[in-house]
Amino acid sequence: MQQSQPTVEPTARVSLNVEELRRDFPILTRTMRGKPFIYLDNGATALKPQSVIDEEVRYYTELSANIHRGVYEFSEEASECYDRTRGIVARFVNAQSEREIVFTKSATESSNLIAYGWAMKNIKAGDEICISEIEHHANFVPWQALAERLGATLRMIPMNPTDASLDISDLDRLINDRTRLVGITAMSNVTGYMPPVERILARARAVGAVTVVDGAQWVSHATVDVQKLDADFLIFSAHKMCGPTGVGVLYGRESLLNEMDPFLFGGDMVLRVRKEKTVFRKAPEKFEAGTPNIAGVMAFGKAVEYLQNVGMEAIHEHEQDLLRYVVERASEIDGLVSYGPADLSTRGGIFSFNVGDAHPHDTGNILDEDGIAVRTGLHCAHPLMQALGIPGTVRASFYLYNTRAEVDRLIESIHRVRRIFS
Amino acid sequence: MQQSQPTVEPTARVSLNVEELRRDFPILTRTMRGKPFIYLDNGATALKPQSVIDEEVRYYTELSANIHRGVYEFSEEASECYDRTRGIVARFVNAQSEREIVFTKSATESSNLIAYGWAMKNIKAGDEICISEIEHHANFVPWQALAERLGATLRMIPMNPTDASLDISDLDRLINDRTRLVGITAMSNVTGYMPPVERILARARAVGAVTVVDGAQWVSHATVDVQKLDADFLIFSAHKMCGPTGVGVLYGRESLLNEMDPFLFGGDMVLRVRKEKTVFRKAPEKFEAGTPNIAGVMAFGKAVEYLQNVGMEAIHEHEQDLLRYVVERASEIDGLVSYGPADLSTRGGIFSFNVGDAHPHDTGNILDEDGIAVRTGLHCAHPLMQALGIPGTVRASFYLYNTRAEVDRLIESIHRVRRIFS
Amino acid sequence: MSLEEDLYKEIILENYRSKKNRSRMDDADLASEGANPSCGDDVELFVKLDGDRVVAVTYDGIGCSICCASANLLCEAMKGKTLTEAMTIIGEYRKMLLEDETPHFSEDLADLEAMQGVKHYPVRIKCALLAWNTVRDMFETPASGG
Amino acid sequence: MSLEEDLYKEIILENYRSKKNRSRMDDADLASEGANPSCGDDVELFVKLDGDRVVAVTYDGIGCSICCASANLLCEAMKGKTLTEAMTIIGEYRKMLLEDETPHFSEDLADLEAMQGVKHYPVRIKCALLAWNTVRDMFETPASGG
Ligand SMILES: Cc1ncc(COP(=O)(O)O)c(C=O)c1O
Ligand SMILES: Cc1ncc(COP(=O)(O)O)c(C=O)c1O
Repeated sequence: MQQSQPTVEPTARVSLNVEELRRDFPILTRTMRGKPFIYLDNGATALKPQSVIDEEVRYYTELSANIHRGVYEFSEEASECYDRTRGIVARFVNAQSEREIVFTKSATESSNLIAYGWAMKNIKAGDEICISEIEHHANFVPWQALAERLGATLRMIPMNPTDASLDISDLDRLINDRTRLVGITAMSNVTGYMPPVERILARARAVGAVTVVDGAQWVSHATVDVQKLDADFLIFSAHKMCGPTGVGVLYGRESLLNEMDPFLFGGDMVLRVRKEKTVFRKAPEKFEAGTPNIAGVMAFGKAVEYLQNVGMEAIHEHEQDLLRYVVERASEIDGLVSYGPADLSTRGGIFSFNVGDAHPHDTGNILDEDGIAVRTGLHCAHPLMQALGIPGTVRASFYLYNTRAEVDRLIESIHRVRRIFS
Repeated sequence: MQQSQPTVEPTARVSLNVEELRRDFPILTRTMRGKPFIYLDNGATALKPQSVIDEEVRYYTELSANIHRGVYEFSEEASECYDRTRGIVARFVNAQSEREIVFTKSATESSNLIAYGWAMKNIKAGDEICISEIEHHANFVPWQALAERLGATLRMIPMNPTDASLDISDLDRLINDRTRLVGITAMSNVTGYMPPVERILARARAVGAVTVVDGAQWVSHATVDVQKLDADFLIFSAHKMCGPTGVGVLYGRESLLNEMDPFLFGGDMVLRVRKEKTVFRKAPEKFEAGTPNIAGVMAFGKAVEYLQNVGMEAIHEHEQDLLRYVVERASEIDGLVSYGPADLSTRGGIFSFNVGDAHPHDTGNILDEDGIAVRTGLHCAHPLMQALGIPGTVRASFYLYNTRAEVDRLIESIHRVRRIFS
Repeated sequence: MSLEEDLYKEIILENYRSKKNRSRMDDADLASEGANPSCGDDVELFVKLDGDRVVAVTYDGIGCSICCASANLLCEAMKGKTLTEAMTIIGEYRKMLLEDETPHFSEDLADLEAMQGVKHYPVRIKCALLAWNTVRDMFETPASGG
Repeated sequence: MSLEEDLYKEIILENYRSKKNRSRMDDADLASEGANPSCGDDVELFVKLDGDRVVAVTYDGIGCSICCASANLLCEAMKGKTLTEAMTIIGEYRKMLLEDETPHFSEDLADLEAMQGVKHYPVRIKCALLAWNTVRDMFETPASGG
């Protein structure tokens, strides 16, 4: 049962007081399968601090009103809180204006909004769309379906099968004069790998293509500045940032958003509806038809404030520490294969691996028995898995509340997998 | 300050124990503008019982996991709870199968899903779409935009300006051999008027048109049986049924759902993604790309169970009683004009009115000062307002927790409006 | 602070009901529409100019008492002013509502002060500004060379 | 109840690792693919028939130990059976996992009982059924006149 001791120093210098932060997350006191709960599935969704849960409850117990149309106090306050979150999110990613922040239901809806609202109108047969082979389905399938519908060509920046990084040697051919849209993830949800997004965006701008950055993983772990990034669109999800489920964000350049067609039609996105003709509002309202997820958006505001208080720099460093530690400790395990570039500074806090001939599902099942939550399988990234030629991975993904002690428990449990499958 | 006493009996026979039910809604103990809070804006969104709030909290404090992909206990339980709600909703509307229930973010997204997934593929230039003049924008603007995009003709069943009912004398011309889709609200959100949906659906079926019923108002107030209704699609929103914000439903016939194109593309809606081609899953998964509003769907299940326990029949009767009472009492007010058919049995619990030359906004503002929440304005039904030739209404809309005493307070406050605007 | 004292003063209700400036102008030099989608206020403003001087302003449309009263007061206040004077008045009026400043209107514009109470009702401020912002935008546009 | 006793018994791991029936069949009479999108299991089943009798079954694809072990056990169990016998065995197997029934397999099928422990792990049941359901669907379709 004794493993060899890790060679890295027992606690690296990190500025987070993790033990204190952990108290903000009520679920961390639970047990799973009778063991203290270890949550290493942050790539799927993050845990929620009490302040986020409280805000959801506050909406339902103190306001409970629909927004933007009430002449009464609770509706006014709900509207104000909803609108305030837009500003909070705009500042979090350093948007020029809060009018560049559209609330959707998920990162997935955000990419589809771009496909329906911008691409359907601006891409024609023969045009090209360029994405990468390591995209999450949310930034893959919409473009594949759109290319098929419009008769456009879908190109892909290929993956190096050796370390699951992108091979951008052929970028100038892949992104060319016919390219109308470039979609690229800022951080792989399988390996944590962060591609050279600046290089890819620069090439896209050079040919005048519109750019979509998938920040679903990245935004929760990094300091984001959309003005510096200089992408046209950035998509992300609240639930991966300690926020509630059912809220996504589309950041878009204001001018581009205003030029786009509306996506969902209905109430609140119109200025004037006549039987003959409807006049739409400007962005972001134009894209927010119907009653939104009011409680969710309000709680999302608290999540962003929470992350800001902790500090994105500190979170990033903490994850880097955990990543280095898990890679170090995993090296002691025979037959463990992990995925992603060896240069850990190009990666976020994700550790994807397989153990011997244990199928990921089996490994996940055994970890679960030890109270450890990981994700297993294809991680909505079939093309990446195909390129790696594997039936999936076990993914341990870290966040601000994870500890080295939890990594130790993970390693111990992986040894159990080894014993069973030996 | 004394008003004449109402002539109807002080309490009609209703089977709801309203005082007891009110204790389930924590917000009802609040004050607004220093007065006991009276919530008459149920047409916009309903208040939430504690059990619904608790379920949201339970998800975030006890599970907090993403669904359908976890091999660990909390993810399994979250998946199970999410899936269970589908069955709860299916039984609530008496669908043949839970595969006929698609979760969206709102009724508005549901109608747009039909427009993008079914109508874009099946409607051509020269075809006709028939809706009514009293539709909410959610069941109006999508069809108007679609007709324009496809070169189809949008026809409208006209409204009788006298009582805001529909004039179906010309139905056979409006719904004809070229009609491919008929959209009709089952209950107006402005007047509570319930059109003769069966007649309209029968005519639609006779010409082979696909039918969309907007149940956003209706489903929260009536016993719904989609098999008896025999519509192809029914749309509604959780938040108007004591459920959370950010959850909508699309009921659709299973065969029709499976024939439709997907709408949002991304993770979870695919069976297999290859660089060349993607294979989609069947309904409902095909329409639920990305991480859904897990907490919201789970809480929605509790809302439906809550309504079932109270009993939809009893809710309907209670609202009828309040409607009769408010109509009776309002008749004592000089210069009050109300809208909707005189036959109250054709209406749900909605009372829309104006007082003298007070603009609805002014009336709403004065009621707010008295602690009363109503909605004012155009209620996302501009065409109806145009047909009535008015700048909006004040809408008091009732639900299971409202009382005759609250109606009395409303009447008293309307008298104040009269005094100010006299 | 009460509704009757702050919002529904006699002078506001009179301006709300006044039909004096409530009309469309066929020969307007400037015309523009403004709407508050959230409350349904929707007014059209018409301006007749004589060179740099405002000859007449009228409005038409639908709106609450605050919206219509403020539109009527605007029409009265603009009459005979130069564009520069008009913009100064608009600036003063906006400050009164948005910045909690005590207004300095000349005697003939004293009625405008009746709108001061609106600022205690934050959601109504946009009603009181709709016509004013619409006219300001019209005055700014030609000046900027359009 | 423990993982090692219920799921990862020697016999299951042996069947997981066995390559004996893991191959594609070029001259199959029936072939069909089955997938569990939620866990990534994706297997193809091939059947060679001689009239009413199953000559051979093989499988290919990716899946966890439970999925592959159950597929291998299936291939072994089907060999030489008539379609009717095969359907009976499938029925027994499904009952064992879904209805908490003690199975009544004949001696030559006793290995199937190793899968019994899966029912303590509800999410794994679909792994243990994937290959079996795929074959059942193939056997049912020709019978129903297709
Ligand atoms: C890289 C990446 N993109 C997009 C998504 C989609 O996010 P959501 O499911 O919230 O729409 C995810 C989350 O799974 C992701 O990891
Ligand atoms: C009749 C009717 N249809 C549709 C809707 C749209 O519902 P939601 O805003 O939840 O999408 C509403 C709610 O405002 C409604 O009253």
